[in-house]
Amino acid sequence: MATDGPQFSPNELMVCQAARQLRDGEVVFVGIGLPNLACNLARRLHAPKLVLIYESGAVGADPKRLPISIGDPSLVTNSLGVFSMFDVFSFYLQGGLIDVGFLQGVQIDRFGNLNTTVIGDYQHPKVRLPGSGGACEIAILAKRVLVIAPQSKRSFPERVDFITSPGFVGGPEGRHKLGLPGGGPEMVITNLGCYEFSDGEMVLTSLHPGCTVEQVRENTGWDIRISPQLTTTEAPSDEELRILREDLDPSHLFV
Amino acid sequence: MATDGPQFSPNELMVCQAARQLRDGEVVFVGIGLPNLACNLARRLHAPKLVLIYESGAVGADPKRLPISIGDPSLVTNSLGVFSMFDVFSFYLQGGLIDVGFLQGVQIDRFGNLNTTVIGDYQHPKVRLPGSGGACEIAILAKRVLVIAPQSKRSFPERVDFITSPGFVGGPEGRHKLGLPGGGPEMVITNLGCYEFSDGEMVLTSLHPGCTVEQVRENTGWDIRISPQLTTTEAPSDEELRILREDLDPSHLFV
Amino acid sequence: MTMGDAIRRFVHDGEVIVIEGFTHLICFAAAHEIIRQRRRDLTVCRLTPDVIYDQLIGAGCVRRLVFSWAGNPGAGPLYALRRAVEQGVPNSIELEEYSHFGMVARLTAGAAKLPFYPLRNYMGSDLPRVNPSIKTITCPFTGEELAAVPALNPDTAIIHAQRADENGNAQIWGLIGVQKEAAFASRNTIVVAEEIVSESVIRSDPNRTLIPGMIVSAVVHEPFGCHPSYAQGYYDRDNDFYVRWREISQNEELFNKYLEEWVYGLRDRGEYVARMGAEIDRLKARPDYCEPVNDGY
Amino acid sequence: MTMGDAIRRFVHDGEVIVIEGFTHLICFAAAHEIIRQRRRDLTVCRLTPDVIYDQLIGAGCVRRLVFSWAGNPGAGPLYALRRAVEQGVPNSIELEEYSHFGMVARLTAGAAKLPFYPLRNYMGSDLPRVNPSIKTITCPFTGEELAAVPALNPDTAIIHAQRADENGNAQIWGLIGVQKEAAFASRNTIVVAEEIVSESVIRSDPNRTLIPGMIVSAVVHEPFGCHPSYAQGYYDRDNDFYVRWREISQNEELFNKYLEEWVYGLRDRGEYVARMGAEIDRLKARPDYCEPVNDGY
Repeated sequence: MATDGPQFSPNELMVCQAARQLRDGEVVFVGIGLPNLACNLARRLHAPKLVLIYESGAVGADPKRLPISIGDPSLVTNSLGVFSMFDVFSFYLQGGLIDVGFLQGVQIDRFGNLNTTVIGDYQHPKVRLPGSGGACEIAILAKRVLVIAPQSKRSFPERVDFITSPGFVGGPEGRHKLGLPGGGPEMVITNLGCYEFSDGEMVLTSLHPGCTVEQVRENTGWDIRISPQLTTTEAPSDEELRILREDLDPSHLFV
Repeated sequence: MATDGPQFSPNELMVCQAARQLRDGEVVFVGIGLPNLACNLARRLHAPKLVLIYESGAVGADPKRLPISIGDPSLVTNSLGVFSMFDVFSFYLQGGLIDVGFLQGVQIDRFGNLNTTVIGDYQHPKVRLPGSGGACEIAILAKRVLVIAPQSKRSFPERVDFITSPGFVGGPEGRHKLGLPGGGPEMVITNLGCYEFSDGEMVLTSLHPGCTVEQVRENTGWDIRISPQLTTTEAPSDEELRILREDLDPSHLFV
Repeated sequence: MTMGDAIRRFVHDGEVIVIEGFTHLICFAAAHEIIRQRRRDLTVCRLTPDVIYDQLIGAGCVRRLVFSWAGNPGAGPLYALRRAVEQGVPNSIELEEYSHFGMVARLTAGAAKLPFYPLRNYMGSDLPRVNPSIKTITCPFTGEELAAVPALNPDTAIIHAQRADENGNAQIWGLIGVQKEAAFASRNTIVVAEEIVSESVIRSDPNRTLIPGMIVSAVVHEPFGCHPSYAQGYYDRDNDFYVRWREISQNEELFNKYLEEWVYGLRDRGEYVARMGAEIDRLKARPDYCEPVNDGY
Repeated sequence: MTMGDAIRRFVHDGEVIVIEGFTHLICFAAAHEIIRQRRRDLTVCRLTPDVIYDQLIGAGCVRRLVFSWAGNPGAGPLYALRRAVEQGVPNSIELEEYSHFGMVARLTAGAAKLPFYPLRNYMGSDLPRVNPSIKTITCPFTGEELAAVPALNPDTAIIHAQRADENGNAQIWGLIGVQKEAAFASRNTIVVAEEIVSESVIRSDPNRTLIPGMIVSAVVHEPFGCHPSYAQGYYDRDNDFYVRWREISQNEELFNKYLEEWVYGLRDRGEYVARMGAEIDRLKARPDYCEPVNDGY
């Protein structure tokens, strides 16, 4: 088997791994794309009572098609409730009701800080990125944050060019010192492996099947810490893959 | 005629006089009882486009019966909109959309300050009154305030026992010095006459038919100023009385 | 869950509770059960204490009242409240007093987990003089001084809805007052509903949902649970009762007799409704349905 | 009023405008008319500039952008915006940048005529470093330091609704975003509606009213006025167009060709819809009606 390569794509593995981090009954602030797939995969498997909230205002969405934007009409039809964005950010997010926030980043650094604002100098950027959206407040207020990001030396610098969404800021005490209410990043899932945080610093805790520590080092902009209990990420099960490919993303938009 | 007394009650005159102060198209923060009658009378006569807002959240109400409370269901059915009390106080009232606010008071003093909180000392009151409700913010934020109140020496003291809803506070510059956004009391209508404000002080500007300056002095707790242009309040017209008695308050709850 | 169980589990002596609903959807069924279970030393919060808190106060359940307008809407004073304040009967109570806007702001801050809420209010009023919790704050942009009130975060909110599903997703129409803010501000929320509907009814009109199940601790099915208050589309306000309450609450004997007959003497709201008998038909709502909207795509 | 007249009367060079709607009910018809009338030096505010502001920026109408997320939702970057920022083509623009919560808070403060709004946000983020309008404020009760953002009060808000009466009383369902706050915060509000209905339809469901006529300066009837955005219950989002926009906006020539064919070359939205032809049927909404509620008593 291993010789003719894994029977699944990196995205599929990332989605499955993200889904496994979600507990039944949790309230998740969902992003579009892989996070949305991860949440719906979890609902189909071990977390049927997972509540999905989109920053657009849809609560308890039950989309009958794969939404390509967080404001898709399929997130409204047959949802449990639609709220104003004032309610979503004030009462749900700042109110402390969000257990898990999903974030993606163009850059993420060793302390889990995310950049989605600019590459280069803010005033004269090499590349102007979209900006925060709801990411800054999700990073600050959600109880736990999960990050899904493709990994490369450029996307994993020692320090991001701009902190859009704070992780552990400057290190272990970073969040506490600044009084950030949420718990901060819990796990970063890339195409190479999974990373957790110790003393506010990213640590490689599992390698995806077929990936090596060398690959990880080559694609990280600092001397990455490796967990002494480094494991191999569990491959997607046949059932996970079937639900993903046949039910959730039949047109293979994301997987 | 005059010998066998006026053919209308003091309440009817007060309602008509209040209605005449309302201009077409204005937005009025309505109270229950006489103010509600005055607004609906004005809508039937010179101000068909008057918009009624109740602090309960009903906007553009078109009650099919005489509401006895500001939260009556008849204010909701067939209204133009129902808003949360957050919206009513934040966006409508503080937002500066209210042209006229109606207030009533158990006590009103020479500067138009109203008391609906306590008679006597706050900590050990002789009489505990209902308190502010929305009156304090209406007095502070509405562009114009109309007061309807029965008059007696006890209800018209030189200084109220407690300022629930500020008028001109301590005198001419009272509101300006404190930065109150609204215009303050414009007219006080009692069972004896109408009062307007000059240099922030109450001035008798019209006497109701059959009433005398002496009566006014006997029922005022300070040396009340009399306008040099003192007039007689216009009596209710037959049409005003007909609409009031036959259409608006057929069971004579208030008139 | 029965109202009895909900009150036993989520309303305890000495706690801070809010039963909201501005004239509309005031859950008397919950208040009667609190009286029946003889809760004591409660801090009760409401914009308008209304007849419902007059009953709680007269029954001796209350130690402190947080409010903005204490009257019997359209029918005079609340005499039980006045007896407590003026004569300490059955026990003296503390008053913490704001205006409506102040109470709305306190609950909004509580729901948003903000420690305070700013508003343009109270300048020239004596309220800040007698309530040290009304402070001022300076705008960092304009330098203006504004009023500030502290967040209010009750232990338990009791909210009556026209319809809710078994998970507590609740839909309310007609006057919505500060129910949403009160529910989000509280540690627990008890949703009481005229009708328990299937989730599909809720999902057929998501914009109508005011309170999400995720913040609801208990769901109680209590038809006619608001009387003498009302439920838009279900039954009218019993204005005659509010007027009668003037006499009842004015006389301590009549007040206690009322509690005996309508609260202590009954096991639950079901018996209350039975005792109402045909009276109820007088209040039943006439149909006046909205134009349905399309939520499809 | 026609869209042409509404824009002529309420959108002038150099003014501050907000066209809101989060993915849903984005009024492209208004933006196209602004481009057609060649407005200049506008300050345009929106949480998500989206394709609509990419078009305004590429057409040279914009001097300053106030926003929180500048992307093509689900389809990549906004290249016209990037050309303006990175190369000053067709003109350089100033950026004033917040997060979504910050923009929501700014509009809420604007609607409430508060000079600022407090929120628990921005600690640890670089946003306050590059945006001096994000300040801090200290709670007078707890001493906590919170973030504060200034009120946003645009000259004109343009809000698209599913239905409105001729006085501008507007009802919106599905995602409601920050439309209410944007309308109350602005000096003028233009309501654009898929359907102009009789006042009795509005009055049949008052809880559905999001924007009251009293704050509306102009009412425009513009069916299909949101395409490629959508109107819940009327037509679906044209996701294919959003994906195609990636190519169009990436290439200045294609961008200008698009404006020629779909904006300058057309007199109004009517001609746009005609040009869409059968395409429209693909997007028409299927019926999925809500359970009506009783508003009677």
